[in-house]
Amino acid sequence: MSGDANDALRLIRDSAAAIAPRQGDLGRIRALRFARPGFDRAVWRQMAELGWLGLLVEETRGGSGLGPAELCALAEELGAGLVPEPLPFAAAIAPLLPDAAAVIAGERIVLPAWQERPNTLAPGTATRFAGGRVSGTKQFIPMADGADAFLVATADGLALVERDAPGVTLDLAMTQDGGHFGTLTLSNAPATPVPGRIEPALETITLALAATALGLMDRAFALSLDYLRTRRQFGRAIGSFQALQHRAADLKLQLELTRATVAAAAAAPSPAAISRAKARAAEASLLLTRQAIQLHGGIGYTDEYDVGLFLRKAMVIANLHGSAALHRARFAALAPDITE
Amino acid sequence: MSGDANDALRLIRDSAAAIAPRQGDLGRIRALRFARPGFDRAVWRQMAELGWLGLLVEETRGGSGLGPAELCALAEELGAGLVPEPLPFAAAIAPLLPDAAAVIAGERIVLPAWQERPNTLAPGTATRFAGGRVSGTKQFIPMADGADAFLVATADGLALVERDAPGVTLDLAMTQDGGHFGTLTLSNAPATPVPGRIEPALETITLALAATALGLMDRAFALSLDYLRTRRQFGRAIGSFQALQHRAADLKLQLELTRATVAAAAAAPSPAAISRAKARAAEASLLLTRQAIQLHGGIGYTDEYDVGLFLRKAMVIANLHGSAALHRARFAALAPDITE
Amino acid sequence: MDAAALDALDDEAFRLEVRRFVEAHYPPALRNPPKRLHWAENQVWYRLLAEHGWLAPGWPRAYGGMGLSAAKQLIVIEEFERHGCARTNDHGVVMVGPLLIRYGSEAQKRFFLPKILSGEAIWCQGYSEPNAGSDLASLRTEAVIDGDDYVINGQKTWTTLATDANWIFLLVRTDKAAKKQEGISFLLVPMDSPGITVRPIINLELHDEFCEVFFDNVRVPRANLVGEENKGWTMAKALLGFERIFLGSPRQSAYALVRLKLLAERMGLAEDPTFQDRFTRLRLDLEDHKALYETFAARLRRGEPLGADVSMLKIHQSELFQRITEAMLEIAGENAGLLEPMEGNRALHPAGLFIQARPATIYGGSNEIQRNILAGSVLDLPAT
Amino acid sequence: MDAAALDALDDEAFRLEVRRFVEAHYPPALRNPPKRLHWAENQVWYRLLAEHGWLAPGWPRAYGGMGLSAAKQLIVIEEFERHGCARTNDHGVVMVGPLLIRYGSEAQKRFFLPKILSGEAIWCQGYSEPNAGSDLASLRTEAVIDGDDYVINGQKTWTTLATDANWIFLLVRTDKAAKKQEGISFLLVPMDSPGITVRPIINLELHDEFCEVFFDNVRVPRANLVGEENKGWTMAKALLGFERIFLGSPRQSAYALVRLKLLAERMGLAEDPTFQDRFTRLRLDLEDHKALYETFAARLRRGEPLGADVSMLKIHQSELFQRITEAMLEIAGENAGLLEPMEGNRALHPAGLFIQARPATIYGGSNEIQRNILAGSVLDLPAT
Repeated sequence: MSGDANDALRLIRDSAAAIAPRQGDLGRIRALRFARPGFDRAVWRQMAELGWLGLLVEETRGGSGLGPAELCALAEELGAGLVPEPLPFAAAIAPLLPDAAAVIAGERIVLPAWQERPNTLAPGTATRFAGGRVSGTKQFIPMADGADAFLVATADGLALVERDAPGVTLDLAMTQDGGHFGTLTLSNAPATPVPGRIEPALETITLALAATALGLMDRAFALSLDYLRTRRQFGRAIGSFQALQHRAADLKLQLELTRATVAAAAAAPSPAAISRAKARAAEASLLLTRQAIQLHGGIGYTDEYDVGLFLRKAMVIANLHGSAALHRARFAALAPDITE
Repeated sequence: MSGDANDALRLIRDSAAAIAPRQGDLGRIRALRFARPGFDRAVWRQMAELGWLGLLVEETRGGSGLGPAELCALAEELGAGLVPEPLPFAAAIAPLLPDAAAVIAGERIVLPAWQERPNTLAPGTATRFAGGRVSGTKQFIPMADGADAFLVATADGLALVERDAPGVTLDLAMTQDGGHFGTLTLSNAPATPVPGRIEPALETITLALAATALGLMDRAFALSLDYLRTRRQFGRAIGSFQALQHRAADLKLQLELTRATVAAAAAAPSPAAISRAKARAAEASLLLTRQAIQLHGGIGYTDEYDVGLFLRKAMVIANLHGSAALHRARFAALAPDITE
Repeated sequence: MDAAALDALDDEAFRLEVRRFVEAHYPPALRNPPKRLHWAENQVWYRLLAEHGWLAPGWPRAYGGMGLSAAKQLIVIEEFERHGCARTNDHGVVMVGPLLIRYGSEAQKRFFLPKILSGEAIWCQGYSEPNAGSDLASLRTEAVIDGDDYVINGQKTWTTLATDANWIFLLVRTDKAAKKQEGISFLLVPMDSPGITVRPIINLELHDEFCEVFFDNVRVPRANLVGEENKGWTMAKALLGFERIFLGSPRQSAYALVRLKLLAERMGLAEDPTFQDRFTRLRLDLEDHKALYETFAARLRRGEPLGADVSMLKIHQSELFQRITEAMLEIAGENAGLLEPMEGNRALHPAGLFIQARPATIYGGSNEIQRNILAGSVLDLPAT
Repeated sequence: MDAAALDALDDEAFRLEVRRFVEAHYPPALRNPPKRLHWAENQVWYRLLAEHGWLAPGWPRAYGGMGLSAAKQLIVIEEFERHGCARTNDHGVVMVGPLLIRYGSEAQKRFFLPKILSGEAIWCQGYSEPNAGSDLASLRTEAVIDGDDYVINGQKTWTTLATDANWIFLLVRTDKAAKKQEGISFLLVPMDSPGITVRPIINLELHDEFCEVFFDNVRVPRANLVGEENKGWTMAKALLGFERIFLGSPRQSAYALVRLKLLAERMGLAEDPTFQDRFTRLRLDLEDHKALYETFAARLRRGEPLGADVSMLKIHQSELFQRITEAMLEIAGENAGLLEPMEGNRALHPAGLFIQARPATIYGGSNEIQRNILAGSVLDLPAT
């Protein structure tokens, strides 16, 4: 990787600190939990000002013209901060949208709606788009309640549907992290066609989710290390107990394997590489956040202590855009050959 | 279990100490390794005198009329002593044999020959028996070189074939424990028919192999605990290091799960219970003996130190009469229902 | 059937009798509650048990218990578990009763035991402290004699259902000079004493099962001391005999495994070979756990004491329970992130059961502590 | 192409050049040997490397080495590994040469370096002792000055290929009063010195790769001390810089994974979904290991030093190698117990590879020690 590219990544990471400082408290996140829409439009506009919503949009169209590596760096920091705003979803589809300017400016929030069954990365095809009307049901739309419009994948191409259009119903189910999944039911809802394919954006989001998981497990592990260094039992810091030391070493190893595979996928984002990264990130993030609870003992099981928030977020992220098992199978199908 | 039954088991275990004392050295076992026939006929006669070969034979036919629980207790002790004599194989088929007296007296060694492919518990059916002649090939006969005759499973019933009969060829492949597997090739070999079915005996042997594995892992673990208590590094007994203590605790748990499941199967030996026992014993014996090497460090990797002998034995036993995977699948097929 | 007649039955007949009782009387709406119930919800069952004389299987009949053997007590618990009965606010029955019967004064027995049986006295347990979790003996809540009273200052935590209780049994430090286990005493304290503050702790299930309890110059009469002063540690340890096997009961794992299978069917994975392999491994772990559990139960039945090796059961059961719920999470797709059960079906709540399983390796002596015990007391490895 | 020209190539061109070299010259019969080869078997390759100037990639050209950058040295090793080249008796090149170049006297350099390059001096390493394995600094073999000589008494063990060597480089205790790391010195000793006895140790592969070496009043001139007396520990640690990454090379695991696939095909399991799932998991572990390895290799390429976190590579690679061979054993059926390869095919020897993988977690600093290092030096956890 060239020095310039490294500088761009460092700039992105630094800019993320404005919204998700690594040492920051999680008061804002707690305040938004289990409420509607579950995130903050003022923060969204701030993200827009930082150029994040146009990150992947060409410079000629008002974006930053950056790539998946930069989105991953950003997603990792937002994951570490448990940021509820659905930035990777919006940023990944922004390049597809005809009215990108308002989206890039943060004035208009458009989220993708593509899924019709659990645990898949393939857009559902039961939704139809004909005569300017869309009918069908889309599930598992994270933070759907905050969207102004949805980019809906149909068997007949992409369709842009306004949230408040006739024939549009949105049902919400709360998620463990305090956000929600929306189920979007469309009955002859008016829509405008959008050229292009959503699949590449779904790959990008998948990769960004792996990076999000990396960020959150990294911080949960850092919290655990702090606790191991300071919490005392039996007259000594619990981090001096060898059994916990060795467990921490194993967790560090999983963390760094995840970091390496996410970085490799961000640098060369093939579907196989993305599946590798998502498979590792899903399993490792659940492992690290579970163990973060265990290493904290009883206090880790309280809602008021932050470490549980990371577990809840991992539970939501792990299977989004495909479980570890799905991505392992996809990797094997995409890259069947092995060599020494 | 009644007090009488417990007494019988204790007697059997005590009698095993004559040949396989728990604290005994393994000089005899080392001397027989990688030689032919790999075991000692004098010891075999001693086993006969102890009543082991007629253990499962009815008292009216000169046996002891005992059951699988007693055979398991014996097999466990013989496993702990790494005894190379193929006692469970011979004892399990003794009740089927017409000339049981010579077998029970240890004068004649008959071993089962039933297998035609790896990793199965089903007798092969490509071997045919017609007109008093047997043709076919049987594989993986442990310690075959020491047999006087073979009880051969054919598509046409059981056949007794003398080792030195015309048309009989025996090829040997050395095994890691210093014994061997025989491949028996029969071309129109003369044979006498034997009534009955071999499948129940194969079940009994499978259970005895689980008990053998239990015995060997038990002793390998005991050796490891001794080493942990006495070996010093960094100025302290290595058994005082918490990471090793916790690993030892985990191994103890696997050992006791194995003991419990083998005991349950010995008390009520259904095929499902036997598969449970063999599946656990196969995996746990490999785990415990691998870890015994690791806990010993470099010295565990030397052939002159005994702990490696237990690993080698586990490698041979683990997949004999079906691997852990085979027995897990068999258990699931035999006992498909679950309840709370 | 009265307690003496029940005790005279053989084990199998007794088991059927228990089953009949629970099927006849247990409120169906309370079967397999997803969370620990509060007194307001479970007192109906407590009172039913009391009314039929089934509340205190282990207490001597002279004190209103059933006077059952250890074997039969185990059967009661197994059958209640099998039926999915909720735990009641049972600290009075399980902990305080046996404590008083063994160490209490006659006055204490006469005063408290009937109130426990009647449901008038509902107890919570004041053991853990913020800086004395796994290392319980380092507790610092202290009680100082002032005239006829003890004056208590300090803080307890992880006090289960303290908001329901009107009494708390406390371990307190009464001699700061003594070695850590030797200056600890047992006190019985009314929860409405001036100076007590209870603060519920919301846990990861978003449930207020646990509380912090603060003591600010709380006064209790010296008569509320149980047994000798500074002997509380010994008494507390003695109470942990028979009960330890229950942390290793296969119930939670068996319950979870059935739900894993349901979930797999719902997700279309029941015939998936990879799932089946994983499921069979978990199932065999459960079956073998039951076999190991049975060897400990058989010891109890023979009247033998349980050794430190009973820690194995707790370790294996809690980690198996967790592994089953991890399998649920992994096959649940996006449902793994839901706050509420799938499709409104309480049996399909992978996220809920996954979170519920988390503390199993922490409470009742963390699994790290249990492994220390195994290494030291069972395997005879040298002290770290 | 001479060393200077090779060093001037860019990395990719250099890699192709190495590949061309090894394909042209490496004896086909020696590819992927199942056991460590003795000098009698591998000297042909040692001499070929020497003849073409490829023996010492890391030594400065002034001393007859290739003077390659760390990045290019890594490429040499990666390409040799990829081709399945046997390790030679390389302690002279890898350990003694760099030691002398950095700390040796001019006389020592002039005497020893040419003999290493010519294959006249074949070295073995005298570090470990029966009571100083993982705790190397507790070694007790001692050297006492007597006139112009050191007199050595004691015992070394795990000395690789000592029967092949005519020289040994030794860590000995020269100051018994000093703290354990501070009284250790480096000595160079001819193996034919009176008082040296070598006893091969048969390992679990039934191979005599290792030896015990006994020293009974062995005399060497004081001129055979390397560097300062009592500074041997510092020198030994300094030698372990660059080399540590190689213990984490993905080679062994990659080799084993290919053989696992072959075995699965032979056993009819290649299409079995449960096997495929397990295989893919192992494969992803390997792929991700390669990605992690690459981040360390990139640091070397940028000329950055490796930190203690390189221990992660050793832990993961050795345990992955073992897990792959465990999978082989489990699917091999009865073949898991065979002493020799299946069907005479060296690529189908699950038992052999399984045993070969056992010491990977023990040698080069046991994985327990590596985890201690990670916890202390990388995670900054307090000392135990």
